[in-house]
Amino acid sequence: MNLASLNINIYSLLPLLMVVGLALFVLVLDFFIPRGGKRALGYVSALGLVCILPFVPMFIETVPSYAGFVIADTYSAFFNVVFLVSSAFAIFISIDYLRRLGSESGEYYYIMLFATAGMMIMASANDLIGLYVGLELMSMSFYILVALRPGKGAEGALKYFVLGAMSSGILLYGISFAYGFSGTTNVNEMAAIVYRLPDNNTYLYLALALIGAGFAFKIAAFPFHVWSPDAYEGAPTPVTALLSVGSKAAAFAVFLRVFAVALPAFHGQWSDMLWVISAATMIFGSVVAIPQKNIIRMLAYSSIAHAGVILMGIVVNSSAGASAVLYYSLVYAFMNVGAFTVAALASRGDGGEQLTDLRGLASRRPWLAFFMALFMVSLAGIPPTAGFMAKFFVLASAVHAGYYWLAVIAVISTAIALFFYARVIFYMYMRDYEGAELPERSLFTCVTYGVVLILTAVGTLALGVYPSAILDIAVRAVGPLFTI
Amino acid sequence: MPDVTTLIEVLLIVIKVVVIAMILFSLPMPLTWLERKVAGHIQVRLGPWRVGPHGILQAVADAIKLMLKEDITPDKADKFLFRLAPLLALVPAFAVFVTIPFGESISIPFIERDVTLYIADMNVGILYILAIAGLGIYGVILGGWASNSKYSLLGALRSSAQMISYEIAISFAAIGVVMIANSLSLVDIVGAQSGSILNWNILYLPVGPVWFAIFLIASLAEINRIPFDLPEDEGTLGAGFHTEYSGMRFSLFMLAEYVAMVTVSILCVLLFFGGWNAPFDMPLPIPPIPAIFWFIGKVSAFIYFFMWLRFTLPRYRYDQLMTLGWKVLIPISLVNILVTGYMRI
Amino acid sequence: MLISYLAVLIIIGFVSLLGIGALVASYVMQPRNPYREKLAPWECGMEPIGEANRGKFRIHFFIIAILFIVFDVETLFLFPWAAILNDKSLSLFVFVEMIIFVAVLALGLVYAWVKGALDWI
Amino acid sequence: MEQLFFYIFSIVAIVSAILVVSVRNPVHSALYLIICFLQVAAMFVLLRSPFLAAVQVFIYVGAVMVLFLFAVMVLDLGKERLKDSMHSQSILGGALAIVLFFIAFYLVYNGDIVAPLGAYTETALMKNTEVIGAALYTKYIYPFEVVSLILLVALVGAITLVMRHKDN
Amino acid sequence: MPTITHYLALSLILFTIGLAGVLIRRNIIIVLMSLELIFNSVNISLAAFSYFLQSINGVVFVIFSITVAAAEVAIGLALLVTVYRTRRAVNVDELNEMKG
Repeated sequence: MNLASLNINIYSLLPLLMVVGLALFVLVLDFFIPRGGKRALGYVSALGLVCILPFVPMFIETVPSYAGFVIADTYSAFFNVVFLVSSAFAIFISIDYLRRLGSESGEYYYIMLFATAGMMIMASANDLIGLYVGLELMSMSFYILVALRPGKGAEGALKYFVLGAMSSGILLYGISFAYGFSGTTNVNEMAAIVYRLPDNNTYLYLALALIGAGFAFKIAAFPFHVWSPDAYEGAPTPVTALLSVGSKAAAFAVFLRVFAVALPAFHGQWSDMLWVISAATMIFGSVVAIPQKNIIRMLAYSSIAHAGVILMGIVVNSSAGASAVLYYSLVYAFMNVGAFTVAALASRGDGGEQLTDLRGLASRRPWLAFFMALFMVSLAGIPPTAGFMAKFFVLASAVHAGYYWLAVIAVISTAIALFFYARVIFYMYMRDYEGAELPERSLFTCVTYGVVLILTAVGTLALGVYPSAILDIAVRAVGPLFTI
Repeated sequence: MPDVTTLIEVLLIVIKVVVIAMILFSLPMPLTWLERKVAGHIQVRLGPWRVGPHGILQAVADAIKLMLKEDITPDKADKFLFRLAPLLALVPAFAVFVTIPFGESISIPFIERDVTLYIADMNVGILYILAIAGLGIYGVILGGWASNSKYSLLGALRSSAQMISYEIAISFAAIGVVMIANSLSLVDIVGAQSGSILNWNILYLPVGPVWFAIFLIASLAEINRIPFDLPEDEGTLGAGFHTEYSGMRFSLFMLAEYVAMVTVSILCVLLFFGGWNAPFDMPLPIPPIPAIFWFIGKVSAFIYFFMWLRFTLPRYRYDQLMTLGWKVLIPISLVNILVTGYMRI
Repeated sequence: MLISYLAVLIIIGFVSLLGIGALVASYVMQPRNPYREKLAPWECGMEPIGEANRGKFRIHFFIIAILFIVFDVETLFLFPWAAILNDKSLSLFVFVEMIIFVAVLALGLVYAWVKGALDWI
Repeated sequence: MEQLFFYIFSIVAIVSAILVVSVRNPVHSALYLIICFLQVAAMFVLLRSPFLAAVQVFIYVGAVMVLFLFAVMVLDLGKERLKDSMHSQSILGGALAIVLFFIAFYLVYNGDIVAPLGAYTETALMKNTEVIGAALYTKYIYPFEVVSLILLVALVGAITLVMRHKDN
Repeated sequence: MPTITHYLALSLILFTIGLAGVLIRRNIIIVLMSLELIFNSVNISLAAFSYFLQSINGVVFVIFSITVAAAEVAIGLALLVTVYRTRRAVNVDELNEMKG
């Protein structure tokens, strides 16, 4: 092997290396910080991520590096921004959340950073092996993070672990067939080779089905969603926020990369499969979310429904659909992190984030209720919020590509979903609160949460009102995917 | 149908396997006698004396006694695993000999073939030995667990924790040697040390002696020899994981331990002391000593050394043992790998 | 080349036969008169108390096993590395590569050390 | 000849795998799993990859299963059955697995290698360790370094989880 | 000579047994063992493809897969230990017993 042909290019990995370096720095710093002062690590992590953020768009290399394992194109840069933003938010709200739970630890922060690094590896993975190790880095970090909530965390984590590891096994099995079919694990090489191969090879069918099922597990699509409500409920709420936003976005990033770049030749074969999964997921998520009493579980099912909608963008396999996926991921990061932030703040801290806790929130904490209402409106997909625009772009791409029935199903599921989002608003504004008063927050708590809430709210509104700027970036970002 | 050459090769392998296994199977008899003799002399007493001249038949008497002793299976034991465990300890101890070379090759006059003095030269040689030797732990764990006795279980846990802790250090020492020889095959490793004593890995300064020290300490702990025989610490643990074993099953465990001691001696010689290579070229008037005698001589010296250690050193405490493994040997190994790598690039 | 691995099967088979043979021979020759006390687990001559396999042992053994698994994997990667280190066109490159790998895992060891996972008491 | 060995190893592997999932005692399960892993190692030898076989024995049998047995012994899971509410529809799951098996078996049976073959013939594979090393540390440098992070996370995470209760 | 189909069939059978074990068994430690079975079956498939495609990618992939699986086992069993201990710790009588 000639070393020059490896194309060792440190710049293409720089944002990732910064995140890993930050994680290792926090790990070392943890040795020197006494037990009481662990929150300092949280500030270091969050601010570090914010500082890394501007570097992401600066290092874009269109040529794959590291023997074709890494591609730092605009597409991965877009997702890296999503990951960095959502983990910075998640870490920021963790600081106070962990203090209330009484389980502050340094490990929490740097494992979260490692999870972020795993997502970034996935987004820039140009080889199935790189994809797999990135996915495992992220998943393993999440197994631990979910278990870090005292009490019920470990059980949720164990369930998540068993199903997550099983899905990794299924994905790996699929990858092995993709390798057996094409003789390579590199995405570009696979794309170049598969056009010349017969499309009725049965290894290909197995590869498509198993890889599809593996990814469907990771995005919690029906019927592979069973882990998500338990894991979401068991996890510390900021971890849930990152799990529902970051890990899903990362899974979509690789989903799109593998299916749209490596296997576009077989769009006919995989689009039917994903069509069914997408439709079933949208309906299932919306319907099952309705009877939920726990706000986290409700958001978990809502997240399943959203995954179904995002999946539509992959089914259509066009530049418009893919850019809608990117746009949706960013929007979802803002609105969902915001919703989980309110949920974390409104709960009494003993772990029971019941919907009833929100009763009368409008009279007690008018701003909090306002933010929550905004996020609910956005999640429901009502203009002028970003949630509406995101859904609109996905639907438009589906209609444009001729997937009318899928679009109809999406609209129906959105209508169903309206019910439970509206219920949250109803509880906050129309019901009176009974029971113990929420504990007073320190000014500092208010500031940290306030910053996150204001930023997410501004993001939700801005992306809804001026979608074109970001959408243009998204369209340019998916350019590399559809030019090969 | 396989052709004739293949059949002859298989036949040769079978013969070698039978010879090596039979030698190893009977080796503990002279070794126990020797060990007790050495103990006697170190402690200024006679040692075995009554059965045969200088007690030389003592080992035979012991073997007969063990043969005739009742094999007790405790009624609370997991019978299946309890009976299986001695075999699980025994088989890996013997199986490592597949790739251990005793010399290069000798020509046998009758069949006019060169016969190698090893069963097989594997490409993964040393890794195979470490992997298979690591399986010996199952005899310990399953034997201890199946006995369903508190002493056995605690002994098994201690013993296996000790074994796995030091297995890392052994692997690192083996890696050090592989870095010097650039091959995992033991024949190649010995070949790289040929020439003179200066080529032996023990004299690959400055790292060679450090690797040897790490290997020696770690393998002493791995085979539960003094000063690391804590699992058999009578004072606190009865007889360790084989508390409940008696008779023939007990002897199989002991057999495995003796074979492991021989293996470690052989590995010390192969990895660090030039294998069958002579330390220097003999001056012409004296005929050269055959390689195999050099090998046997070196191995015997190591076996004697281990016995000598046993009756000289006190026993470690368990926490000290773990500290030594994780806080001393492994950090030193990591640094040593960097130094060796720097020397080799 | 596969023939050298056949040897592994042969030696396993032969040694198992030897072991089983020894056990059978001893089984034929030995006396057998079991009674309750003889079949009870050994507990310094006292009546056994409770079930042994229900005992609670220190979680520390488990932590040692976790450390072992991680460092075992590390040594696995060092073997092929050590074997190709003499390739002069690559050696500096792979050496630096391995330094990074080992350093990251050494950090893990330091972590275990600092957190007291290596302290037996 | 090779075919014969393949069938022997396969049958032992399948039987022991079935025993793994069907016996009650986890320690027995672990023993059968060890046997199954050894058969997989034998498969790797048949596939001309002795290095993988050694790794399989070294890591899976020598380390992973030890950890399993330690967990069983430390937690005293030998007799007790730790219930988990997740598996309520086990018959459904089993039926699903069987149906999927037959579909997949049909697909596997009808498949064949269609991709162009590479350069690693049997003679090239003879020096298995060197061939793997040469690929692993050049072409696969990126996943290799990522794996170090995975191991670090596993180490840190596992120790954190296990030691957390010690503090309280 | 066994063909690729032989190896893939073996791999598929082991995979199915592992999958069934994960879905059917209630004992969580056996579920974890079944997961290992799944990963092993995949490794057979990768190594078989690697051999019959005459490429080295699959074999290297197996090394990564084994590594990742080992790390995963460490986490899985650590989670199991945590769950087990929290359940135990809930029971006050046994807490006292542990101190004694």
